Amino acid sequence: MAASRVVSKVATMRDAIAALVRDGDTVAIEGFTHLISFAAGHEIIRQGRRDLTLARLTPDVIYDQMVAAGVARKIVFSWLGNPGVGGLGAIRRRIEGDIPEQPLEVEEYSHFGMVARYTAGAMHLPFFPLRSYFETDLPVANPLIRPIVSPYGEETIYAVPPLHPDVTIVHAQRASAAGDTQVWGLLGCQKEAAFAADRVIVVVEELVSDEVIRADPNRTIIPGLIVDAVVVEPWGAHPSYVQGSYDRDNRFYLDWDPISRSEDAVQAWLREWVYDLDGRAAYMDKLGAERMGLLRPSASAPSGAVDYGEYR
Amino acid sequence: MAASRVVSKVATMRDAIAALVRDGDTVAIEGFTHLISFAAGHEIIRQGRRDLTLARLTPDVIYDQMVAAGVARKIVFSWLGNPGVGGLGAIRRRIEGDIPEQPLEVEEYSHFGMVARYTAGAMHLPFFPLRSYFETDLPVANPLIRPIVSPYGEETIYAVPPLHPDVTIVHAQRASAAGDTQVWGLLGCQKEAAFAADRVIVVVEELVSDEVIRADPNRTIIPGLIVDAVVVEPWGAHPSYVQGSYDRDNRFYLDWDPISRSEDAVQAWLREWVYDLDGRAAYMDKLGAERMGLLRPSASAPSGAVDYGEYR
Amino acid sequence: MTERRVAGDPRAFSKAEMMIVAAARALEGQRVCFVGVGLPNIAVNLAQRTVAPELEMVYEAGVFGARPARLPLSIGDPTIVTGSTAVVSMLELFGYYLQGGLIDVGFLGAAQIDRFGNINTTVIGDYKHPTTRLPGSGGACEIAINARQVFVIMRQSTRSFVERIDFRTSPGNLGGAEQAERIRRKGGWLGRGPSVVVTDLGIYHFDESGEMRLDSLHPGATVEAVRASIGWDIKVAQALATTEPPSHEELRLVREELDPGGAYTK
Amino acid sequence: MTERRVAGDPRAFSKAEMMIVAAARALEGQRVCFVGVGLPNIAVNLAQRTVAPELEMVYEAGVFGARPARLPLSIGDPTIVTGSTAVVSMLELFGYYLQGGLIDVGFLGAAQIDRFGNINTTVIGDYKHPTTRLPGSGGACEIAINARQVFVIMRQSTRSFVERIDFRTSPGNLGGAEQAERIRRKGGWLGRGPSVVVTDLGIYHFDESGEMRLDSLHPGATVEAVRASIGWDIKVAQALATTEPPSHEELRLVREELDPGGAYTK
Repeated sequence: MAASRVVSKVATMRDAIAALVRDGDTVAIEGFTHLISFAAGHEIIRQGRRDLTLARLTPDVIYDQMVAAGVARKIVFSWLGNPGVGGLGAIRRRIEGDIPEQPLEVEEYSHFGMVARYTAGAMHLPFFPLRSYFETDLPVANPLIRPIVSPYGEETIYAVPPLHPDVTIVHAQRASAAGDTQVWGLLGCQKEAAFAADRVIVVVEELVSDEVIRADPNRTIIPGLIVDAVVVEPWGAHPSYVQGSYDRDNRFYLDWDPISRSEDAVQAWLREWVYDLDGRAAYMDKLGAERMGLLRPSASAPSGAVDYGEYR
Repeated sequence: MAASRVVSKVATMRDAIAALVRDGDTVAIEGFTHLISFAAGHEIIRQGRRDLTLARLTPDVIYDQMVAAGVARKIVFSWLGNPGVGGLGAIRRRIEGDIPEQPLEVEEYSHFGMVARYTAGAMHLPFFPLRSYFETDLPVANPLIRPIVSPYGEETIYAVPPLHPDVTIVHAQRASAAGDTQVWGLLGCQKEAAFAADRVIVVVEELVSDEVIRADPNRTIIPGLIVDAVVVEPWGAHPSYVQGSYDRDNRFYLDWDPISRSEDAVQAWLREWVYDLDGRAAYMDKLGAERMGLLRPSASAPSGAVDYGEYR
Repeated sequence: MTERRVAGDPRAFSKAEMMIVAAARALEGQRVCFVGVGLPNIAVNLAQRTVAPELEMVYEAGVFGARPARLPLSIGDPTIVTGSTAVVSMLELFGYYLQGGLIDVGFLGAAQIDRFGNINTTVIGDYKHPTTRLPGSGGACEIAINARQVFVIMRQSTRSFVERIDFRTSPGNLGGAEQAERIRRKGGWLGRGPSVVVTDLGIYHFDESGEMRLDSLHPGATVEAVRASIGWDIKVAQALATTEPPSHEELRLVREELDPGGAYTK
Repeated sequence: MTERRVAGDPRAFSKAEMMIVAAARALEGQRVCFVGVGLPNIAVNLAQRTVAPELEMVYEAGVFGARPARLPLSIGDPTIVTGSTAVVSMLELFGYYLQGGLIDVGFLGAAQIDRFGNINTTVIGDYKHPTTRLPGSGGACEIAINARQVFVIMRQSTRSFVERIDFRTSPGNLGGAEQAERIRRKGGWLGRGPSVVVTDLGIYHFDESGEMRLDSLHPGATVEAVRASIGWDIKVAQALATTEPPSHEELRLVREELDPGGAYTK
């Protein structure tokens, strides 16, 4: 058969963000604990984007940093915290009105509500139905959570509207130059967030050949068809983690707690770790080989291989 | 940590069908071309079940055989044919009224409609919304396909009701004794059909240890939690196929076409290949080693392994 | 070798071969094609080997980017899986890929079609008491609504090209372009409906009124033969073309690689 | 070694340790537990190592049947993935596992709880102008509705055990058992609501009216201390029990395996 001529989508982080993230966009940097693209968030800060709506189930430290840097006017979320540690000070200060010149709008769901919103977006549905929100104050706080009557038997449940990010950014273990992307470990809702988006940036630990992807098509979560740029950025998820490559840097999350409590400390951190560096490689240099060494898995845990069989 | 004491769910096909499939049940033997449990269908015929409602996207040759054997009073489906070959004579004769003593009720959707029905069942939703059926005669033919108005912006789309099989039967490459089941290749809607069901039978090519499953948790499609019986039945999907193990027996499907056109020929086939045999092993003996040899993949196509990493 | 196909034909190809080749050529320049069961399957596989090497084949069974090493008899064959880009659940295939708007061309077969490209694959006769029970929708209903455009391949006869289809399984241009446009816009459909119909006699497109028009006759076919096998007064293009006959390479691919048994081309 | 926890206490365990141990014990006999963020995480991990070795731990991040080799700090830690039974998308986790009715116990923490077990984790003060912005629902809202029963673990104080919660994030027994039963039945909820609350002072269940009742006091705690840290007139069981103190093995697991840094037990 004829060989397909694949156009490479490989780009630098700087070029990908410059071309694909625009002021006023709704941006989703997704990944539930696993595979959060801190590298992309930092580049958005460096390029000084403004008025973004930041969507994510768990805003996490990356959105605390982005909000502190002034890139956002609104967050859309379901759980606002530093998981296992505490709060996100920069975001809380703006919500609680402590920094009146930087107000931050909030639009709030539950986890399943956010997942359902991305799913409705991916499926081009005008809503997604779910059995959450009964007898809670959430539909009062957010009037976009609405009741819907089943056409079978009068039952009333709830609906959420689709979420269509202008840009979804995901980190992954590997992708081909065409953007076909494979992930193992926690999948979160990256697939749904990517299919729901107008533009998609995939950041990977490793660029692999088309043959590696096609050897195990069941592992592909995002096809190159919907990908606009592939950025190769090893360690781009730190202090989040990549299953099989490096551990979550829990010390970083714990250290963020006191920093986050002080606006000055946050701004100093941003200067030192974002503005004064020109990219992820410099960040990793600064983090240092010793810290990186501590984050390596204690041993390998291979999946084993399966056989798809040739059928000619 | 304490070792978990797993109760084995391994059973013979005869015992599994005897215990879990009852007269009047709604039964879904799912699998889209791939992994269709012909062995379970034949055992249901042998045990003389009656008044079943048979659900499947593509009734395929297995439901033609089961309907001919008189086990069913109704089929629920979206595409009725012998894929790539022609029609299903036994089913057609009963729908077209040629065998008035064995009427067959039909309830008809589209593929996405059937998938959406299983999904609503799996998610315990009273309906699932979709953008099918506009301006077609399907909602007239089947009044269970109903319009639904979006709570956002007045848009009207369609809904289908949940499908909750009493029993879902799926074939898979491998499972543990606890019923944790892994599949590669086409996934169809087996996961949704299993989660939607009250009881689940998994039929596998190979029983594997818990360690094999846990080495690659992203490949698990059905957890043992929802599985009632694990039947180890190599070649149990023939003439359907198992990715990496054996090919689809296209000759069988082609040969079925003339058989299916004659009620006598179908009944003779059932005697020879179902009633007169006591199970799948006898069926494979009769099929013969030469035919089986022709169905082996021409070469292996290994997936490659990935690393999950140990995190202690 | 070609003799066994159309004995005595000097051009040495069958009507079925011409139909498949013409259908494959219609995919030139297309990117993502949803492959229907039957004739579309061989046409799309031929296109990937000729005019559209970058064509991404999507199979409703759950495959994106298939590279079949042989022509799959069924559209759930193992050869569409091995070496493909992605294998996904049918929920994702129909939900994220098709309904999500990623399919450029849905390629369908049909049992009956009308002048506006509305399709029946459900029953001949009354639904409750059919003369002939056909397979039904499968994925056709949602492909017709959600694929950006729809191509159709089918043999033509007065039984298949009819004034009035017995059951509307898959919507085409409904009662005409104006009505169809209004309903598609109001309903938020992503699809623009049927654009090409390829038969064993010729190639049809849809004119401004949404009605089928004969634009090209296959070699050997005549307007009279076309009219004799269509149940309405078919529109014929003023500049009626003649379809380029199959090339040696197209015929070789069909006969040697894709359908050596002649299942599709008999 | 125990000295660093509660200096001078002859029984040598902290209130936090007692709370975690009592919460873990409540899982005896349970099969499938949805593990919430924070204190539930350590309690459920302890239960799997003691009273409930067959407990299937479900993490909202998309893991069924986790076997963490270390206590995960976050509920999306890589150690919950390696060696687990199944890793699935969050759509499947929340849709098929939780909303589908497969969760026996949803184990939650809370910032505020009322006498009927209704929970607030969203804001203190007015929603639009909060005094304190809390994390919000996460998965708690749907866990409270869809898990067959709900266990709660939290420290008690007059700020957390309140007459009136500021925001209802997760429904408990609403305004009482009768109303809650009616609404659950009418709405087709699978969950029967809250059944156990474990604090640093004692263990509570819900009586026939759906109201919280103190059933067991932890060693060293008094009814007076309980009353002083609850914002309503708490019901106390006639046969008030005393919680069995942590065993040596329970303490060893908490201190050496699960929380050597004392993050949960300070």
